[in-house]
Amino acid sequence: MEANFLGINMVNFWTYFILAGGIFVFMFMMGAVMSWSERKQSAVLQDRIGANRASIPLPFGKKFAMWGFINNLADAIKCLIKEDFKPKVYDKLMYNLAIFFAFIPAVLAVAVIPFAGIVKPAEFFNVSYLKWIPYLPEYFAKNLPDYSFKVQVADLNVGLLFIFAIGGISVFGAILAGWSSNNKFSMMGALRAASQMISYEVSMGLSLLGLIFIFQTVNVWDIVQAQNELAWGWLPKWGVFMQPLAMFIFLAAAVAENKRMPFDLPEAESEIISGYFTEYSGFKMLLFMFAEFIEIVFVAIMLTTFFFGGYTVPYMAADGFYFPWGTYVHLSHATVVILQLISFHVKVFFFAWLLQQARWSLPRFRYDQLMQLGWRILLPLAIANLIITVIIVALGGL
Amino acid sequence: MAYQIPNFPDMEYVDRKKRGLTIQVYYREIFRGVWITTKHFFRNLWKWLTFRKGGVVILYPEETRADMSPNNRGRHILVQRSNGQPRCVACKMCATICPAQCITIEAEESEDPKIQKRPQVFEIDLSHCIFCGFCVEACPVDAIRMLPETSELVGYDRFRMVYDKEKLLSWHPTVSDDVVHGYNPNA
Amino acid sequence: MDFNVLMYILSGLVAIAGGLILIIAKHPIRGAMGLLIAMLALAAMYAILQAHSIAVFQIIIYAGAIMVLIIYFIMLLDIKSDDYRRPFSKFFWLGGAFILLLTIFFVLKLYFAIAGQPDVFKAMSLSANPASSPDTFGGIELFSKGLMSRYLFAFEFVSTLLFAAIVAVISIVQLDWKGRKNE
Amino acid sequence: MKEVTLTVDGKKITVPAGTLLIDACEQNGIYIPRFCYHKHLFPSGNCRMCLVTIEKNPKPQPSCMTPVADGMVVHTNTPEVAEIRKAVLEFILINHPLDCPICDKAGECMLQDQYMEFSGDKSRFNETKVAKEKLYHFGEKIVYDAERCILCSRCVRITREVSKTNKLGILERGDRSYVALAHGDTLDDDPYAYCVTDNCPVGALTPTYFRFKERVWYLHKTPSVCAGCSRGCNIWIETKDNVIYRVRPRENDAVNKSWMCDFGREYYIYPPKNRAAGVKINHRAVDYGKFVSEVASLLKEHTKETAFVLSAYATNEELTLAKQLTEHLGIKGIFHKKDRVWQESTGEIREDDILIKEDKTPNMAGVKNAFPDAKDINDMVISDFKYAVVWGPGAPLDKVSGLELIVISAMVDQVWDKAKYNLAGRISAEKHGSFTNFEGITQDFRRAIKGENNYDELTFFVDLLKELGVKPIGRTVQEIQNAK
Repeated sequence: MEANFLGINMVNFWTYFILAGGIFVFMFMMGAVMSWSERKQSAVLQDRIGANRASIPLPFGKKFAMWGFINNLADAIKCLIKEDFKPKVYDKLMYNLAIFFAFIPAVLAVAVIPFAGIVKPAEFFNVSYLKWIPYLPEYFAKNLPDYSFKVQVADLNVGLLFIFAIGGISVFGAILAGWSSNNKFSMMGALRAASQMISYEVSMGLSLLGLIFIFQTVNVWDIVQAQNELAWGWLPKWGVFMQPLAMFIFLAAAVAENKRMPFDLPEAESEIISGYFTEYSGFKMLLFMFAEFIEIVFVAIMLTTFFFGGYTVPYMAADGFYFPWGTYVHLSHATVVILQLISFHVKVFFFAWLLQQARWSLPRFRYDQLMQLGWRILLPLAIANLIITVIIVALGGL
Repeated sequence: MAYQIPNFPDMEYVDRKKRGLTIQVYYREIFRGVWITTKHFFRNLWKWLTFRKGGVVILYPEETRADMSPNNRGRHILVQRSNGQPRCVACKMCATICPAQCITIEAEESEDPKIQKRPQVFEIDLSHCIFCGFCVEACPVDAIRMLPETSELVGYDRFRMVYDKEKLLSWHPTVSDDVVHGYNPNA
Repeated sequence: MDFNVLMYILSGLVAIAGGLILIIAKHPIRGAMGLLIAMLALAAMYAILQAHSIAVFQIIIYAGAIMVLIIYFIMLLDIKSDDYRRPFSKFFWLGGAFILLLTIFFVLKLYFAIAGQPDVFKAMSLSANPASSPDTFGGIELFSKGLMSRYLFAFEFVSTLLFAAIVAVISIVQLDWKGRKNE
Repeated sequence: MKEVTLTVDGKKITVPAGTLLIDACEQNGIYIPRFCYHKHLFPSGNCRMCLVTIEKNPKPQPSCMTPVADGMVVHTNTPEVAEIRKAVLEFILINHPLDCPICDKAGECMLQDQYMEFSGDKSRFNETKVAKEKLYHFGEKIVYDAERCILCSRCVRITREVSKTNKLGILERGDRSYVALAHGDTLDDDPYAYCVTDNCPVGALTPTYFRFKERVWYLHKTPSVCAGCSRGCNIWIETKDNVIYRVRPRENDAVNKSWMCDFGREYYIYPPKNRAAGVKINHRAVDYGKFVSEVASLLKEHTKETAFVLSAYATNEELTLAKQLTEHLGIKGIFHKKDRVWQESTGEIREDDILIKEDKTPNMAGVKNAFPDAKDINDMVISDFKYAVVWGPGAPLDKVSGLELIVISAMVDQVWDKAKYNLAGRISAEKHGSFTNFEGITQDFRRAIKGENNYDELTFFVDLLKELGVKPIGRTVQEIQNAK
């Protein structure tokens, strides 16, 4: 079954093709969920009702509104069919290019994130509750008995640096959009976005350096694996326990990096309308908004992956639970994978919820406060954290 | 440092020059704020899950507020004479005072030489109206009033919001024909 | 023909296209975007050659940091595309001829390099060359070790050079300021 | 002239002997309220609003009836005078109906203004007001409301002194008095009838053309000069949203005092139906730039064969540019014409000894100043010319019909239809400029409304000169006036 086409292993190709497609769809769905929760969660926490008007009419006078979820559908349709306003004088190429620079990095960086552990398809379908699936169990048992893959699109040796690289490119989206729109407000938003993203990327990188020192790797897969180990026999080596300060620095820096409340100065609507995408309308504006929602999910994913053990469940190894007090509970391979997936998603949903909660609770920073926080508080704290970590690691602790 | 303000336990005075690290890194206040909103979130979420209404707001326009003030300034009406003609003498005082400039009046000669002037066109663009009530106060003959209710003002079409003379006259509180000397609220 | 080789050649073509855009584009910001394309294509070439760390640093440092600064400043300067439109220099033909000669030289060199080895594309492919995996060649570990031991002096020396360049630029600019003040 | 010195409110003022006290005070910055007194009418002294105390006089004196005397000591702001004014206003307001909301005068009413300034008291009058005729038509032009009338007799004096028709008079006595015409008479044949509405201190007399049309505080006033005849009366054009609602005389002692004729007002208020529109060649709309370049090349080629017929509606600034153009091209055949001639059928008056002049064009004097060599169009020898630039309406058809015509005009007439090149111009309410009246007085006027035509004659001449490669004297009225 080792079919080759242009030197590509076809089994691997199809595995990662489906995986990448699945993760892409997942990010899109999460974007949609975020745009829904942006409305509905804000309403619920502010004692309001929220979106509930858009609906699909059903017979007998019923309406299918899905707690406002249909609003997203209506939004998408509206944005698709409405007139595409453009500035009178603008740089057409850059104006259109900016959308891709804003949107693609948001979905690209997820490539190095593991969503679950190693999956052996032959073993996976060989459990009692998945026997009902036709054809697949026999197929994998017969053709690929030893095949296994990681639920991760790209297991890069430099995975963490890859995330930073992609984050660095995403600045261009904001800059080009603001510059090409030929609008003072857009320009202001672009300048703010650029300086803010450059500033906070430093703190964000430094906050993660401590983790790299402790886990001795920049491979995301290895970082997640290392977090499943136990310190002193009972505490999972989650980033948040190893580097509690770094977690807070990273949280603030990542939110600022993604231009979200309370650091959404680049699109502060009370000051500069919509910032760098003021001049975009219709579907182009929708893509900017969507990129932003996807970025929330990505911040949640990064938090989960680097500080909260990623997909791992505490005390769970590949064949079951090993509790610190000695109990061992055997689990089948399929159960382990499904538990890992659930673990990952629960964590991601929780942090996405938390970020939305913060977004609707906190007032926007002033621009000088933002810069002060970035350069004078977060950066020294991150450096101090790094130095302490280096000393501890050098002394052989942990 | 933060100081408690007497009698206001929830409020704190922050001296900017003496801010401590806890205040400067904002995290304490952030968690406090998020904690408050989270309390609200879960309380309302529980209400939703138990099929009660979570929000305190009303579902406009299906619901109207029970506690709406009887003095609420809602949609406009034109007061009529006993013969069904508007009391309005087209003096344009309301159009002059209107801050939103939403009143359009065109005058014409009345058949009655005692009245002399009457509106030929009287339109209020309620999509522009800010419901300040200046027009009611400016009117020298009490020809325009505002009803408390507003729910009829909902529409899918902005042209529906332009109320013309017939629409404004569709309410029928006829009052005495004494134009000049004000009005009797009991009439 | 290997897929990797295909992608490698494609990346190379994109890099050349980016470089051409940089030279030809009338508006500086388009030129900068051409440079960015060239940088990204170069990173892709490094990645295909299994030099993952260099690829990532290429993006972080050049595409992510330096290009952002360049575009930031072009944006602030508010240059119209007409500002830099100048007729071709009289040395255009001379330069063109030189570039043409250079191109022919490299193409010929490439041809002779490949002509002797029928398996050159195969040698470049990942499947046929298990020796060049991230753990043994382009990974962060080997990269860091090399940077911190064997190439440390060169690395630090380059940073000194850059520092000297910065000082030179600032002194030039300050001279200019002084001159302007006197005007 | 002999001068006298008197003291008003402790201030020494010197005025010519024979001046009325009210004028003497006003010239020196002390305003005395009045209703019946009008600067250009003979004083009647019936409203008593202008009473002032003069020392050594036992009673307050009406300042509009008192000539100044040497050594006179006058007080106009004592508590006594204030009390007098309050009492007079209260007396006038006893029977005034206070229907200001429906009164067209509200906003510019002397009674309103002076009540707000000098009284402000509440009414103490509890009895029923005297009811009089509310709607009394003085013909088709004027409506009279007897209730509002304060019987100042200004209107009566205007018909007596200005139009000299003696049509109005005050009938009955006491609170029954009212202004009336002779039985069966109307004010329609009085050419100065609207003047009574301008000068009525209250809203008793209102013109039908403006009645209930718009409240006066919405109107935007533009100073202009009447283009109805060569008198050049100074007027205010009052507009709202680009529509002329009202025209009123602007005070100018040298030209029209406070008056103007009704024909002049109607000239502005009822917009002409035969307005020209568009830029056309061979009756087809063309681009303005193309029109200019074609006309320029035509004039350049056929300089000798071209007749240049001037318009007496043209402003002096346009004529300056036209002169520059003809001098540059060397056009010799320059003619002037009367754009509008008196026609008996319209009911318009040919000429009177008050304001109306026989020459119905506003700027014939300006044309003659600018082009002293121009001949009358009736003296034109047709065989000399093949082309003609006809500017303005009213050119005699028999003189120009055989020629190839370039017509620049705001009005459509028979010549317009015969032309090969047409450019629609603007009327005087739509442009800035100046007219010179028959006495040689040059008066500026401002644009009151935006015309429908995008190009006026001034820009056309500027563009034509530019097309011919000449720098025009000026591109705007201001520049041309400064250049002179």
